[in-house]
Amino acid sequence: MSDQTKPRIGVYVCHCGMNIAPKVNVEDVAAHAGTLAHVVVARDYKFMCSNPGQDMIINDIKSLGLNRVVVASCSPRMHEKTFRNAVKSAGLNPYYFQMANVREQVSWVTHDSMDATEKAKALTAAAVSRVFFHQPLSTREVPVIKSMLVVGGGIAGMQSALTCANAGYQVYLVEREPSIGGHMAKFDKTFPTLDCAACIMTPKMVDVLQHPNITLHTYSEVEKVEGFIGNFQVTVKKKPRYVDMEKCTGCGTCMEKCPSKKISSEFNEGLSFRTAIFTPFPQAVPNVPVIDAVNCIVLGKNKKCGACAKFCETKAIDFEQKPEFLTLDVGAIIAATGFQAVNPTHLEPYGYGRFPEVYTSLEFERLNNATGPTSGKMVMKNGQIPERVAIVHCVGSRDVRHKKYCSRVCCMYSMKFAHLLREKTGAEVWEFYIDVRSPGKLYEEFYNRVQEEGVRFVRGRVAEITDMTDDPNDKGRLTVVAESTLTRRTVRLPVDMVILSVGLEPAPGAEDLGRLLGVSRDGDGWFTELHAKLAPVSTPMNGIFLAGCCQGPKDIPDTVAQAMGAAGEAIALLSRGMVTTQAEISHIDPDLCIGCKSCIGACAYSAIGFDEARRVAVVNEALCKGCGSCAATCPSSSASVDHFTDRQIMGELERLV
Amino acid sequence: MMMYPLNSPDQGIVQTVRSMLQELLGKKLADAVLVLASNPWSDVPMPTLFTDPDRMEGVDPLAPVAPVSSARQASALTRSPSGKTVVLVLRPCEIRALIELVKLNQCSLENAIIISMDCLGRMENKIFSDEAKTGPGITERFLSSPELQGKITTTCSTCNDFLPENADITLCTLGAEPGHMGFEALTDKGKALLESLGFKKGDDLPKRKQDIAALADKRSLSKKELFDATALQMSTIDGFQTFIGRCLNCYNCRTACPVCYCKECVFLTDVFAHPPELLLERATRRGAVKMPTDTSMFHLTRLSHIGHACVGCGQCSSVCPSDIQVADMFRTVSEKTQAFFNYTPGRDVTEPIPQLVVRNGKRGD
Amino acid sequence: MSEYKPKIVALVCNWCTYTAADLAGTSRLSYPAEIRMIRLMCTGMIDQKYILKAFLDGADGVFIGGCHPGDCHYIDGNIKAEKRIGGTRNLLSQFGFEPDRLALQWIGASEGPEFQHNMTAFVERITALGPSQVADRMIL
Amino acid sequence: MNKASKPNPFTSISDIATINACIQCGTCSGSCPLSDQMDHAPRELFALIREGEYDMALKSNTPWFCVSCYACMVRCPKEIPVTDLMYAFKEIITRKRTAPKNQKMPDMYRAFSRIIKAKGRITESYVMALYGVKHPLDALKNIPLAVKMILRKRLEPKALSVSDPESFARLFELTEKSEDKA
Amino acid sequence: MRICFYPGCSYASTAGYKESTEAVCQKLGIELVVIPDWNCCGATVMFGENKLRATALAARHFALTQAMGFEEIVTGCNACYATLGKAARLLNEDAELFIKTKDVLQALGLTLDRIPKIRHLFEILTKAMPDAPSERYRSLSVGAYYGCQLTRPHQFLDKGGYPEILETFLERIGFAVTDHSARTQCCGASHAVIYKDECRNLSARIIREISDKGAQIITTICPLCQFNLDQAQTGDLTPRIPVTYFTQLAGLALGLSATSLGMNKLLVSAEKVISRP
Repeated sequence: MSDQTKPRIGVYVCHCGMNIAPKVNVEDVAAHAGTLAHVVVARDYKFMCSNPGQDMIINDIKSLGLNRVVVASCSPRMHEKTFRNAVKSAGLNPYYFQMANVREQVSWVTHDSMDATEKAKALTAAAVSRVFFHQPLSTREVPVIKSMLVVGGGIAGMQSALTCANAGYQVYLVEREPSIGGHMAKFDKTFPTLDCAACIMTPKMVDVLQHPNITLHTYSEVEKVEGFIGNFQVTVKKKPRYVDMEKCTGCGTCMEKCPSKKISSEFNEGLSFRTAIFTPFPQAVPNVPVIDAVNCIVLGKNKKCGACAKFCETKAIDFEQKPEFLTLDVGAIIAATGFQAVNPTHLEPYGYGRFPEVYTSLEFERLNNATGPTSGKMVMKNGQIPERVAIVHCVGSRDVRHKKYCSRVCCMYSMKFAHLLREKTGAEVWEFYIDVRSPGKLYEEFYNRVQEEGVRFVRGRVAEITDMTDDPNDKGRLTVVAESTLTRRTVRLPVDMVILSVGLEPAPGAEDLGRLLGVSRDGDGWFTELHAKLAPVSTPMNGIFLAGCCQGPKDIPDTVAQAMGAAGEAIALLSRGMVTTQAEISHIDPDLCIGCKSCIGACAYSAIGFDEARRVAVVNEALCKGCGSCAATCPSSSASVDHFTDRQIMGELERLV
Repeated sequence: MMMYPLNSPDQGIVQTVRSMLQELLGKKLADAVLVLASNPWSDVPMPTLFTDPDRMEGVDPLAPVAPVSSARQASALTRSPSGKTVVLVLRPCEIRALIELVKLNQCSLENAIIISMDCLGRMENKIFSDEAKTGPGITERFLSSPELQGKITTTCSTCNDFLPENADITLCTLGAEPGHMGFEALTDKGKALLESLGFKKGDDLPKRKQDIAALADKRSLSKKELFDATALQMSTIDGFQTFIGRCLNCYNCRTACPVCYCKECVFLTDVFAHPPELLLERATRRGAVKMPTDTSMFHLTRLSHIGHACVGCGQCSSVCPSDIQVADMFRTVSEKTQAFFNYTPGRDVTEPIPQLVVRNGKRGD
Repeated sequence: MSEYKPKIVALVCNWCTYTAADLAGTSRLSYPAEIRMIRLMCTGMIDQKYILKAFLDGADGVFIGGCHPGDCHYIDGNIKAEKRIGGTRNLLSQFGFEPDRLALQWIGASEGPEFQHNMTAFVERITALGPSQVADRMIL
Repeated sequence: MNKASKPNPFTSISDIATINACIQCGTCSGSCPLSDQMDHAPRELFALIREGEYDMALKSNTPWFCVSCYACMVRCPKEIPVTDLMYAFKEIITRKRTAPKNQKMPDMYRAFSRIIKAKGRITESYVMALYGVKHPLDALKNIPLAVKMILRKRLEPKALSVSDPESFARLFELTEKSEDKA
Repeated sequence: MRICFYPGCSYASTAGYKESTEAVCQKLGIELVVIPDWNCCGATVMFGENKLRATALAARHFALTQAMGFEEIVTGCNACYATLGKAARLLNEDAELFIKTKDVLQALGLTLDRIPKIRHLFEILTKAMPDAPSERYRSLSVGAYYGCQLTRPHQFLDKGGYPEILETFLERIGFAVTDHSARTQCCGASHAVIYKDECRNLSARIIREISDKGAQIITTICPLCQFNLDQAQTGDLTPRIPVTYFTQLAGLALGLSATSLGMNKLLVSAEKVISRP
């Protein structure tokens, strides 16, 4: 520890152009730092992070034999890496370096420049007394497993899986439903180009199924995630399909023969029925049915039946199937769990659930879809074709009592519905909106086209939908009540059908997956990205990325773009092949440890083992994330986190007060 | 309640206990006995590990003295399974400390027989040796003379946990006629041992309940007075500084403390070995700094480490060269800490240590 | 003595509160300069010694900022901190340090304004409490 | 003097700032039973105040048509306390006497308030009579109904009253002096 | 059971609300302890004139109730329920207002320390009424009308727009119930009295909806709602459907006579409807 006893510290105070300098008297701070023990040189410079600034440090290290560097400038979250590399390039261990944040936490937030300068001095002095106790550390390179996991088989999951597979990496795609496709599989047309969802998505689904690098696990869920960036061990639970996937040819006979037919179809939003053995929709991928264990006469009610087994030529039905657990070793994880439409039942004024002719947008999508309950004919529950339809925007969205955010896609799909209705039924279509939001490419053009098709736009949020009518011959119709704010009158519009453009919320189960992956969620339940603008697809958990609506409501173009982005980040990680583990991890001094195991109890990652022979605790460096819980629990400080040791922190405290 | 009364032990209480322990070894009911015993070189009986009954003539567990907390010795003895059955004769506070050490994976009570006693308190070593000089049978004299019983330490005179928990056998003197005593079995193991030694079950000692209650009330009252006064003293920084004014950072109190279990105290490591310029800087900031430094830091940090585990044995006060009543401070503060965590040290070996209850109540192993 | 300016140490976690502090900086949300901050990887890393040392060195207040429960980057570091800091506050309150001098708040990474509000409120509360009893005493 | 710099008469209302959150969506007007009678629907009244049109707001009949049914308040997507604000506006308009002359409700309020001050309790017939002085036509229109009420012994000839109206009336003086915020 | 009752100004002149409430309570052994020397709660007027005065008018009863040793005030009128509730909420939330109100009441010789809970008579009877006392009215289909201020603005008792507690109560005590959408539509309240034409179709729309949906009788829980819906049918509006108080139906279910429930005071007689089954 020779250089430990003779530290030679260099202090550099940055002007950061006009950001620090006028408010903080940088010359004063540098001068004050110069008076501190072991400080050999103290300078101030306009832009420390610039090349000349970094060169100044490098030259001082070489010429003055500095073995400690302190830079008082911006937040270490911004430029710690930059300066560490500069120190390293001068041949000094990059951890003999400490920053003092005198911009975000001093000059930008303090009125009085006297106070700001005093605070800057104290922070710089504290950094100097901390760096005195710094020790040389080195990061370790750990090999990255060249495969990845994608959770969620909607368009986002499929796209990121395909992009990564095309880059030559092994991808495991885990989807909870019997088939991939997600919400997009439910749509007929998609805005703004009105091309049909099935036509553009089914080829992708088949690609995913047949891609040599993609292993598809449908009807499966993630149970547990362990390990760290580049080396995750994921436990997946494959729910029993009761159908042998190898033998099944997808002929569909079993579905015809199944006697219990009165089960509400989730895929068709409850507008039609399905059998106990079913595939969610005809183009399901994989085209292998599952048996719904609750409603199946054999499995659910354990009575005699077995019709499906009897008629299955390839004998693929297997009532004895049990859940299967398998462990996947992956280097990166992409969460693509998508969204769920808001259920408007609790939004009282809209009367959903009370009035049969009030539909949600997803229900209308199924009505309009050729594979839907009405094979695409626009027929209401009462069998009639609607003559006048009202489409209600912002149902549940932009409302502090429900979802305070704008769900971003409802205006566009509402206009798509209006177009489809006009085209298919010629019905009078009214859209009640607050603001039409059509920001995307060709979106405004689509809005104009729908206006030209005679859709009537009323600017006013619907206050109430009721079956109370004023004019007797409107009996049986619904009345939409809203203020038309542009004509300053209350509109009471009798209509035959109402479509509620419901907002989006996180998919059910997102909270559990978030806890498994260690990814936090914002107030509304969407996964929190690392940086809203600059890192939208990565998360604070290294090696875990986000794609699609699970990060926030977005339309298909943005979802696909983000899916490719997330795949790009994952590929970047995997292609590096190695990942540097952080240097700031814990270790336990065997001479001080008395084997009380307190640290083992405190470790959230079970990263500390116990050496029975020597009766001491030992840190598994691969699993340790450097959170310091063990260090804070250990009374003798034999457990301590490198770069955050007691001496360093208490050293910093010494001059802070 | 399984009481084995001895109405008129012919050889007196000390000899009765001594021969009982000798028979445990003699009859191979145990392989060794750790018990307080006098020896020719010390005027104060010391914890001694016996394997040969014939060498046990100095055994005197009821002597009103405890030069060191036997918990630490008992822990060393049971640090790892020795395959031997050891009898540990400990005071109630020493048992509580031992149980805390078990929780810290320092030892185990598997094949240990614990014998304890109605603890009437102990004298400081010096006072005991002076009294022992004045005549023979200090223990018998202590048991029967309230005046001698008044000479116990402040800690013991304010302790109301004088009856043992988690022991197999208790040597009962409270409530017995003068010169008489009884053995009480608290566990089936204790019962079997006493009966195999030929003791006969009987009814409770005549005035045991009243005597225990009386002593408990007396001690609780004095405890409350002491704790209130100490709490008041500690409630201001000046009070606290005055209290530890003469502390030398010798860390004796840490060494004597049975539950302060670190192999090497952090205050002895380089974390507190401050470089000269740091000390000079501290001095410049306030104009002056008492040396050695970090005295307050030491006591507060130690309190934060074992505040929940302090069993109130008073050894820290006994060993302080500056006569600081460290135990008063530690017992007063830890009473509130233990209330805060709703935790009682030594009550139950399965009750996890509060700071470590992190994940839904179970401590990771 | 000039108008009393409290000395306050803030121990904050890198992932949430320190990020919120930076966000308060970039949004120019000013708060009193008496706050002096130390960046730690997690509040679960805060040893009770650091808090005791800060107060004994003359700090009038110690503010600890961490992630909201459930958001901790290390799963439950903040929950461990909450229990430990509760114990420390109980200890310090017996030595004449008002409990309010040691604060623990959850401030998320995106809560710049909340950070500013918390800082200003804490400085006001400490100023109201007046200088710590340690003040400029020569503490042993 | 441009309009914006004129003093805002509504600042005394404690939660007036909530109208800044209004996105002009019209839910309140759509939910209001009598919005068709109002010169400015509640949504529009907030817009006027925000744009500094204080005189128009003070002269508006909107608050006087508020039946206090709270339908707007439970549905407002920004949780603006519309009904409470209407009460606050009425208090300011009454104090500044800027209610539109043709408005009947202020006169009804004044009659109602005077009867409470005089008797401590309300008797519909007395209120109708006092109000009728200003609006005889309305009073007359209610005569047939009054007759039916008398036939069914539902009109109290004698005015209801608290035991000691004089001391009760002091409540009005005590609350008069304090010009507290609405 | 003793309840501290606040009658309100319109209680006596209603179409039998007073008689039916007292008859039913007497039958159920509920003692109505009327607040002596109660005053008008200020209804929708006073909060539009002077906030402190409106609060003081209401708070005078809080002081009186406190003196009587009760923890709750029960009232049968939606306007009083809402106004007393608003005053109670303001006093709990605004410390400054509480002090000022306390001083005003002090000057009137009353002390105010605690704010009682405000309850509607309906809440009391839902607990006190026994199940289906008689099967006589099982086929009489009732349209329950809540008015605005029972479930708004605070949706403590039930949802604000489409509540169900009155229907549940009526079915439990032996009536058939009509599902309809006008449960909390506004009847025009006090405006209907002086703006007859403008508010005419408010009540008309409610009556038409309830009768179209097949109800034979309407029941309300507020004097002003009953008055408006009742008198709205004196003109040319058909169909005629009697508008009663829920306490009158409760009385019928308990076997009390129509006259003892003051049903003779209804403008649209309920005679035929309740005698038919």
